[in-house]
Amino acid sequence: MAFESINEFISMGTHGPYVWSVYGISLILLLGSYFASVKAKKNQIKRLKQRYLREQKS
Amino acid sequence: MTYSSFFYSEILAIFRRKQDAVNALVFFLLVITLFPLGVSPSKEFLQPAAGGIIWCAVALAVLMSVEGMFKEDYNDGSLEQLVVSGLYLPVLVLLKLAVHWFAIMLPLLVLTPILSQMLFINWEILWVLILTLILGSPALFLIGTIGAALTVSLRRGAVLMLLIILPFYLPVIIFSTGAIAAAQVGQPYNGQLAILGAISLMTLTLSPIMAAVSIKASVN
Amino acid sequence: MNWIWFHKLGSPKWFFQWANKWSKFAFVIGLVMLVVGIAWGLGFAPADYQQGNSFRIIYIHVPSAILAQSCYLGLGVAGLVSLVWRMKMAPVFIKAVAPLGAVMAVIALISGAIWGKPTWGAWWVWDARLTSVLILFLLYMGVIAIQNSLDDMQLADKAVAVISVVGLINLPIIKYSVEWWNTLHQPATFTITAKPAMPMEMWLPLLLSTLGMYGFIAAIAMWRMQTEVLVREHRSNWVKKEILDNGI
Amino acid sequence: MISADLGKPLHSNLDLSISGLVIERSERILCDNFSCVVKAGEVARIMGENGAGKSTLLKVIAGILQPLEGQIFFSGEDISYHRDMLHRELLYLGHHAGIKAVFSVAENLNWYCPNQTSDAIELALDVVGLAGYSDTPAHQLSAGQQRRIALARLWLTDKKVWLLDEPFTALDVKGVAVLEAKIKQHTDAGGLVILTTHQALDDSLSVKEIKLV
Repeated sequence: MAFESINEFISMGTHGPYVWSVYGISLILLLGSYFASVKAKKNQIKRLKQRYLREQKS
Repeated sequence: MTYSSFFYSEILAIFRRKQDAVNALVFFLLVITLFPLGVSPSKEFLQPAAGGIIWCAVALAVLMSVEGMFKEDYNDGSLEQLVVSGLYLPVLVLLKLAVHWFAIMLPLLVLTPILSQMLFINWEILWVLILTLILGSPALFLIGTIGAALTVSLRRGAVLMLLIILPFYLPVIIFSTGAIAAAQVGQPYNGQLAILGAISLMTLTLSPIMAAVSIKASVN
Repeated sequence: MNWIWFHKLGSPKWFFQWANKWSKFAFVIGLVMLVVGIAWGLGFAPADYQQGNSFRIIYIHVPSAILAQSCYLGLGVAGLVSLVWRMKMAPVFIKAVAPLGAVMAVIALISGAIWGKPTWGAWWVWDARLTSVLILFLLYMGVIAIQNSLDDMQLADKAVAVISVVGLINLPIIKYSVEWWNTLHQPATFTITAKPAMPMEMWLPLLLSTLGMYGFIAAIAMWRMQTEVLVREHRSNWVKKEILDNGI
Repeated sequence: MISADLGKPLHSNLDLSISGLVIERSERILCDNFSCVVKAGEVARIMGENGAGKSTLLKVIAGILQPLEGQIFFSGEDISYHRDMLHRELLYLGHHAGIKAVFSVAENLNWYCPNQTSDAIELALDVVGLAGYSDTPAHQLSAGQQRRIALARLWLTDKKVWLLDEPFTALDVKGVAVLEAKIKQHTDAGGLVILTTHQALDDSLSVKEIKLV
């Protein structure tokens, strides 16, 4: 571990706000891409399923 | 239809639509006027910035005029006729571009000496400016054609075309203004001119083909 | 050389089933490497002797910058494949990957700007690397804009393919011109990432997080491509069978 | 060009055959597994409801649109991807017939048919009912008159394959008869015509009907 304590790890010298804001923003963007893509796939499958079932009935 | 009859008809069409070329020139002048009025009319600002101002104005004016290059042909169906003419489409694109280049760039080159006085460019530097315009502007037209061909079927394609094409103009603008800046401080500028020529030659081989692909995809 | 895999890749059905198998694998491996690499970089790698702890931003900045460029390279190659071989999956790839590349460019830009503050004392410096990522971002926005503006799918596919190919050829020129421009305007600036001989403890986590980012993005890209395949092939029997039988 | 020496028209063996064509337009299948053969000397009339894809089929044959699947052969050669061979022999008149508004009537024809004398052009304009208009700018003419400029090309061309989208719409009864006579003359000389029309065609033409469903 490059840091002596948890507090030091969080403050990162004086650079804590910079480092943590970068990782925070990146995390949000990456998670956003992940969830958006997974949800789009699920929705498309659901839409097609409903459509195929409707076609089968008629 | 033959290559020569197409070429002749393009010249005729440009001649009949003189106002389009005039519009491009007026637009060019307007963009240049924005800088002294918007930033500063002082010689200290304008002299070093002149190359960049003129080149940005040229890039925008060329984009504006190239954008409408296929619009009318698309609307009246002659673009379809070009596709089925049995002639090689990239060559037709190139002929059309050559006519447009002359119609826009010749008056613009005539205008530059006057403008260079208004922007305090020395006579020795003017020569470099004109060289960069001659060597670099073909690339602007050639790259712009691709965007024009892609967006021709859109009613409001101008902004979209600006968005996709302008980034590709950056190298031309960088090396042109670089050559002018180098000349202004008395450094050699042959390298930049050579790169400009190389970029124009490279786009000359690539973009007629890409524009032809885009035209074929757009007419339907 | 056996080219069968190349032709298979062109088949939406084959791709869909292949991605079903491998996407989760890529995702898990990628995520583990990314987390390990970043945790290592944040907690265990030594601080930079010049920049101190702000240097730890590199473990997200460089992977995203590399991914932004790799995605664009992929776009260009896919554009070429789409124009020359008219392969069905190539436009699907472009459509799925372009927004991911844009996100990567945004992360690289934001992290670069925030890193710039403690390093240069300014949020933004017209440094060659940041400027070319900015242009890369604009190129992505162009691809996305034209994709979304053209309603006719065939035309949109052709258009993004053309723009990607033109971009692929232009990217080196743009990069070179920006670097040349940068040296002209800012001789000998202190660039944030170009460091001579990074020590192993700094370099290994960077490698890990970069590879992890590749896996992570590859998995998301596969899911997005699958979605797009489902949209485009919804009339074909295999999609119907896949959805009704397997309930994916 | 009709060669007098041989005593028969050139390209008399020319034919256009379509096999297994599938055309998709905006998420809709217009043509499913469509096949047909049109030989030299034949007039093929594409039949179908409004919106059945008649114009689209013409565009696909002309190579303006790409089919989803299927092949097109021209005189036995597969031209599915490269239409150059067909284009050398093709005259296509679509909905918008490619008449430039800023050109005069004669200039419009000069552009498409550069090898014709001005007398020939005057004659062609006379036939389509535009006598005396040759110096009038096209934008001063009505839409129907503009279409007739394009039709005048039929009298000025030596192309063998004609694809005509609704060629009769802008014509009066007399004009229709004149055009039908021209089409007959063309097919008799070994030409090939594919057209769409709402009108019943004259009995003297050997019309082959192609149904689109």
